[in-house]
Amino acid sequence: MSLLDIRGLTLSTGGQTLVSDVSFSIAPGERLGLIGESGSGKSLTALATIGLLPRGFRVQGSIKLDGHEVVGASESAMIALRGATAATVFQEPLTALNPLMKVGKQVAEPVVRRHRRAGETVDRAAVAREVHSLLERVSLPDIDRIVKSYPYEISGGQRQRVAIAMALACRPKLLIADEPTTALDVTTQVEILDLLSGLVREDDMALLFISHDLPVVARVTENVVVLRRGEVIERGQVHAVFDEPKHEYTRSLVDAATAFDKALGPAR
Amino acid sequence: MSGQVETATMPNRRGSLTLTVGLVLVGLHVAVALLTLMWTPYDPTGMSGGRLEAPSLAHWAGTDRLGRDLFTQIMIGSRIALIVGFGAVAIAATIGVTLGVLSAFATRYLDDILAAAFDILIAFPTLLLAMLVVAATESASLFSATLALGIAISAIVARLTRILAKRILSMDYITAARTAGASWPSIVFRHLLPNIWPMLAVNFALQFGLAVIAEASLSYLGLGAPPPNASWGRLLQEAQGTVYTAPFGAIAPGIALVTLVIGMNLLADGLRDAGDPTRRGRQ
Amino acid sequence: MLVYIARRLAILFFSLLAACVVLFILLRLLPGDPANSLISVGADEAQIAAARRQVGSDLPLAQQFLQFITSLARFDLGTSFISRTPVLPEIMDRLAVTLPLTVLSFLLALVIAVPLGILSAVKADRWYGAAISVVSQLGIAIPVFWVGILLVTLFAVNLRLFPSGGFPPRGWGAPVEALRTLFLPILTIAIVMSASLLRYVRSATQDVLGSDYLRTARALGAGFSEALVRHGIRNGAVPVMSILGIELATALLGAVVVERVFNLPGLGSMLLLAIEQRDYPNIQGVLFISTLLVLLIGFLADLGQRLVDPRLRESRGARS
Amino acid sequence: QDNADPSAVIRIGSLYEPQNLDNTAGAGQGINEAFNGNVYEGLFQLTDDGDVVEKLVSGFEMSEDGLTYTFTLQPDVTFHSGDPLTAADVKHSIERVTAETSQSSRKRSLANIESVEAKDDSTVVVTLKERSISLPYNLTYVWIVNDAAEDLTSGEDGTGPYKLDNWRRGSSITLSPYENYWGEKPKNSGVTFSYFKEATALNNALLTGAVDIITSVQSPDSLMQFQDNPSFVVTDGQSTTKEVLAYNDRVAPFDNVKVRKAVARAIDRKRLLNSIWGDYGTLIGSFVPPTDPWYVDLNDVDAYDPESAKALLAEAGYADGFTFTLDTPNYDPHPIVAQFLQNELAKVGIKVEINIITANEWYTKIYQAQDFQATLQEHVNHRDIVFYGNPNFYWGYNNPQVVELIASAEAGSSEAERDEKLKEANRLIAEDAASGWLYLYPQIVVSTASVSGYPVNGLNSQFFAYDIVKQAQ
Amino acid sequence: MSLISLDNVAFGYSRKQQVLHDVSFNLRSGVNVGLVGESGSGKSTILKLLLGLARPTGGRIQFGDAELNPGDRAFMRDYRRAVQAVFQDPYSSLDPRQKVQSIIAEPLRALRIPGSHQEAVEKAIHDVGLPVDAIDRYPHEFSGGQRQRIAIARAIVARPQLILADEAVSALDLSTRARIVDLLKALSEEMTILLVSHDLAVVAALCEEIVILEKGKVVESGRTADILANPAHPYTQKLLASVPRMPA
Ligand SMILES: Nc1ncnc2c1ncn2[C@@H]1O[C@H](COP(=O)(O)OP(=O)(O)OP(=O)(O)O)[C@@H](O)[C@H]1O
Ligand SMILES: Nc1ncnc2c1ncn2[C@@H]1O[C@H](COP(=O)(O)OP(=O)(O)OP(=O)(O)O)[C@@H](O)[C@H]1O
Ligand SMILES: [Mg+2]
Ligand SMILES: [Mg+2]
Ligand code: NI
Repeated sequence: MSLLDIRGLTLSTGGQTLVSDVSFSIAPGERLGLIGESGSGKSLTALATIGLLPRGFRVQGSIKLDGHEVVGASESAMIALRGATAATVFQEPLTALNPLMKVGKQVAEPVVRRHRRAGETVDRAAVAREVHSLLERVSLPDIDRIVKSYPYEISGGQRQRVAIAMALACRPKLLIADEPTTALDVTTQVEILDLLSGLVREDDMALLFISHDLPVVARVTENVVVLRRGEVIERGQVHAVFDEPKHEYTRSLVDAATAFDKALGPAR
Repeated sequence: MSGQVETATMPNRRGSLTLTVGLVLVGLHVAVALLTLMWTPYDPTGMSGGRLEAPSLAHWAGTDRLGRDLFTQIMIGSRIALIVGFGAVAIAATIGVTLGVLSAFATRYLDDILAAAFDILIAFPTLLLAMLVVAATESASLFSATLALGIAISAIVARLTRILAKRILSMDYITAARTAGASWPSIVFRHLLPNIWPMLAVNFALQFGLAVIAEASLSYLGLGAPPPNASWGRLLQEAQGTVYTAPFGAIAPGIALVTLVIGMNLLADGLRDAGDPTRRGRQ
Repeated sequence: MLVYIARRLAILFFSLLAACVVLFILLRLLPGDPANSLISVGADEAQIAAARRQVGSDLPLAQQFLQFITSLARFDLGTSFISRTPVLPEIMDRLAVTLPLTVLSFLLALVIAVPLGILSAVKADRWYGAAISVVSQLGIAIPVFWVGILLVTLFAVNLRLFPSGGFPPRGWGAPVEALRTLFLPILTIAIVMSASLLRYVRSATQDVLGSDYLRTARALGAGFSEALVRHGIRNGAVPVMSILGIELATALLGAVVVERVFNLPGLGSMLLLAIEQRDYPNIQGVLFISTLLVLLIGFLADLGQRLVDPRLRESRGARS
Repeated sequence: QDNADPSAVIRIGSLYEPQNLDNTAGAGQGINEAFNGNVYEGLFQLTDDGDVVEKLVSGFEMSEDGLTYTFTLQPDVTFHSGDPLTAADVKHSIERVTAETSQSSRKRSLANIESVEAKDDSTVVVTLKERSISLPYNLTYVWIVNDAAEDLTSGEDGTGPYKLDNWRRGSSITLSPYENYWGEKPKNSGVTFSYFKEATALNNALLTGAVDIITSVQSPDSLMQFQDNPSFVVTDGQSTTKEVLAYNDRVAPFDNVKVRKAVARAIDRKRLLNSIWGDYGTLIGSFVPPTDPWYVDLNDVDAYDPESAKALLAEAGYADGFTFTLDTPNYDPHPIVAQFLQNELAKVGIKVEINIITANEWYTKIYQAQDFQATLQEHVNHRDIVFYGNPNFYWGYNNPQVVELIASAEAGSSEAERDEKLKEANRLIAEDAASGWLYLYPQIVVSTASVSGYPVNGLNSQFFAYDIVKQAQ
Repeated sequence: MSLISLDNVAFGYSRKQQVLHDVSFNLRSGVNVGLVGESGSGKSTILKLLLGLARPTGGRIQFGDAELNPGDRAFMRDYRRAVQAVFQDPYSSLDPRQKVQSIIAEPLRALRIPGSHQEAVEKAIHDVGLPVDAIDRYPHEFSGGQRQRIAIARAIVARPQLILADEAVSALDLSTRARIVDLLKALSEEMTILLVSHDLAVVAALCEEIVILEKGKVVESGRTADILANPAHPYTQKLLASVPRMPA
């Protein structure tokens, strides 16, 4: 049985259809890349998956998360699914963190919640230790300072890694990562991508990876779905799609990526 | 980082309803005010009825102690309210926006002084200001009440302008304009003012309402427009003494006042929602 | 932070002094003469001259100014021309009415506005959410004195639940009675103030509701109200706090009118009377103290904001 | 009465808070209301009916030539501080009023006192420069204060039945009985004067039982609530407050008696009075109210007659009317009266420009600088026709005959002679239409039905509280 | 010929925090330069100095024969005509309340450049590959990539000698990015570009020379091809190794 199963998802608002008839599924442990140009509906699809679309959206079709129907589900049912089944890293690292709460406290929040849900009591020291190790896993330097910092006091890349750490704190079965590395410089990006790949392998976590950066997607996922203007135009194995793109739009993406690649000279 | 494509402005149904209601209310007052320039049901100072007659077909809102028609006076009150409101806001806008922008551009030293001046002026009772202005202009008049309110409000406007302007001045497009060689006046008039305008306009509407209410309060304390100007505040104040025997004297001007102030606020909200090219339909 | 506080206080103090000087000059521009309050119809030349001598309005302006400045420097607000009592103790007496009046109405306004504002933002699509915001529009449009008169008519005259005004002769020596007389005035200011406050709370809440961090918290499993409480309150408080200073100032000044309606012996009625009588020491004293209070409140609101929002602590200097 | 409660504290609502507690330091009319007869007493007292009776004197003698008065003081009188009343205190008290710095409104009428001597502890001799038939009356305004008292602006030391308990500025004055009072003890256990700025608030206080009595009602409309209500008593007494349209008789056009008479005839005073006071108030046609001994009804002198007003105007050379500025104090009822006048005078071609000024400005602009054409003012004093005998007074009325009559009236040998002269002066002033006398205010006191014994006329703003009783509930 | 040269330029926003240390490099006419370095290394700060928005605290910036002097009005007018900029953030660098026409025409207006502004604007908008009717719309009606192109159009409309482009393409998706790089390449026939980026691939595609910045210091500079082939400094090596590559 698949962990996430989206069938005929159509999203519309104010008379505009922004996502139409999108279907795909993710099996436990599977890594799926969702690519497409800006505004093609990638983030909306992710939001629909966890039932957090902005007000005023109409949802048609079906989304099954770990066997539970999300479309039309009650808020309390969704709360049980969010975090534990699917955790999300949002696109905008600048605003995704509460500007008035120290980083350590924010990361601790999902940690504490997970333990509480599991019926365990945890002391503060244990939580602090766990927060520390989470931040270590996302390769943050100088963790003792960062824990005590407010989001505005750390760099964009660091903020993005904090957001990832928060999602990981939930130990979800499915991690939805919406362009998690765009704010990072290439050196840090490599570390994060390696981390994500590692987690999927070790913890058997499934991954929905959203990006428009083809080389990045190629590095962490095995399958891709290509979106354009809210519609799926192509899907398949990463290598197959990138080697032999069928749709013209996909081809233009691949060509551009290859051209940049070439300019850099041979890989080393 | 990835770009988002913003959706085009969506017609906002609630916005257009606010706009319509606001337009109707304000329009009604403006129309009545204009009408009184040419025609009123009765001579406003003429004693056309008995003392404190209750509303009737002949006198829709009743009569006052001198037997003058209240409805006529309320109509003329529209004129005064609009003059006070628009006048005060115009004065406040001129002084406040100028000082606010100046302060935003100023060196830190001057800026501190101006900011402190705004704070003090805000802390200063409008009432005393009104007294001082009335004194400086020889006698209590519509003009001096308007001027006093204008000055009082200008501090609030200046403070708001300063904050908004600072935010805009830190945007890249201001830097872009500077590096393109644009002069300061051009930055102020082409970039700064158009961008703070919508926020200011909404605040102006709020201040318009406050000015009309403040004029009423000043009249209540005997500092507003002098008779025979039938300001709503004065009507309310006069009606207060007869609130048990002739409550109608207080109700009609009250309704007039409330409708104008609400209308103005709705109008401003609606205009902002409808007219601002950058405003997204908010869910 | 300490440097900031010191700087702000210094600016505040010097600007207040400057304001006093300006005020002194402006007051002398008022037509009329404080001596007039001492004479009555029938007074002869000698009496008028004596009255002028008593209030010092026969002195050259420069000399009056010098006196004023030297006593101000000693934080001596002088003696009333008319009642011949020292200004400061009388102000303190009056503050015993005005301060509780403003502070309590302010608190009541918060108690009304905060939950309703949040509710109307969260439930904007329900009828009661919309109704709250419509009613708040109405609240903004009604003059304070009108609300006061309405409440008196209803609660004092018709229902006889509360006194229609006045303050017990024994003052706070009769605490229950004093509180009872303050109830309607407090309610009056609170109603009007909560209307505008509600709008700020509402829009601050709307901003929080649209924020990404709230979404993040929910995406990681927090319930809606839990997320709103944990992340919304501080964030929503910042913009609301920035207008609290102005609101409190308005309340203090609005007290002038309300004190008149409810016949309270507060700072506002002292000011009104002093203006009427051209009792300059009293006018200057009241304004000095009320301005000081308002500025201090604004300053505290600013500090509070900085305390809540670490980002503001970073920014340099006195920019608000 | 039957079951009067001697432990009751009477709560009195008033609009006139004193500015300080000394009637020689510009305290205003409010201090007379609260303190005259209650806290301070004079050698004589003006009763509520207008009679002058002995108070702190047990008897007096006037010399043949009327220039020397010898007063014998009541024995056993003590001040609230405990000091006994002596002749020295009386001398001090009179000299306080006539002193150069005194702001007493009666300073002028006591100006012809040559000297005050304490013959012994209980005998005072007052020597006059000229005869003054009204000396006992004038002495009713002189408070007898302890010559040892230091602070009389915020404290007191009088001989009255009450002593000052507490003055909460802007709110109330509380008086409590003085245990060692020399005369009859008060019938209640104290009084509180509560002060209001707004007539409506005052009425509400009575309605809601926060006060027992209100000393003056400012508009007839608030009376409706009390009139037909058995729990309240409304009394309509004699007032001395006159609403006056004062012209500047020195300047054109009001230096012309025809113009003044025309204006008087153009105003329908009856209708004005009805607009302001409904069925209350009196038209007197002159400056002299019925409570002054020299009152004459002069309503017919320039009765309402717009046609003859127009004719008079034409005679005076103003056939097309004229425009004048009416300086109007900003408080009730002047603005509304001004609007009425504006409307009435427009009918005979006179245009009125209303200029609102504050009470304070009125003194500077009108009273002192005399820089005005016409103004409105309420004149509250008892027996104040003397103002027309002073050509330098703000309204500038100067009729030598009147000046002479008023000056010699005091020197008359009897009150009857004085009253004759003043009646004659009154008539002359009215014929000259020296000012426009619009109406006499009513003096309306309202109380709850359970209190009684209060003064209803409020002459000279006094409000004797000691006889007020409240029925036990 | 050297257009602009930086000699030992140092800069700090405050005394305590020195952002740039002894930065030196040359911009020659016709040779595009890429300025590369991790976030916070001082790239935008260098542009700020070059735009005359701040003065260096040490060293000098030479424009032709004269030293860059933001206080000298006459000099700055000539300088502004020669140098234009594209800013990092496509959202905040366009005035939301002006039509595109007016935004692009701003340098023409401000620099009082004679001739038909309308024509010049239309040509510029055409050059950056946007439809001509775009000039009647407002910035918010465009996507990030389109906005970035509007910003580029504003920079080129006055035909400057040098364009300072701060991360002009990082906000764009790959295919758009490629289009803009092509556009800039075409433009560099006429103008010289100083491109700030952390994206080595873009720099490689567009710039002949590269300057690599680490913590406010120039660690390596030279011909792009050489450095990419043989990175000498360890930081450069690490940077290169981290670039994600397409699967073979
Ligand atoms: N709250 C909303 N209301 C209306 N339209 C929206 C809303 N949010 C997004 N959209 C529109 O939906 C479309 C898809 O948006 P989405 O955020 O899913 O794009 P994306 O594929 O994530 O793009 P990017 O790569 O830029 O993040 C866009 O055209 C966007 O403008
Ligand atoms: N206005 C400023 N005041 C103080 N410090 C600043 C200011 N602007 C930038 N800095 C600091 O100067 C350093 C260099 O910043 P700069 O913006 O030049 O970096 P950058 O190389 O452009 O980075 P990015 O790639 O993230 O844009 C950083 O440490 C930054 O925090
Ligand atoms: Mg997205
Ligand atoms: Mg940068
Ligand atoms: Ni105000």
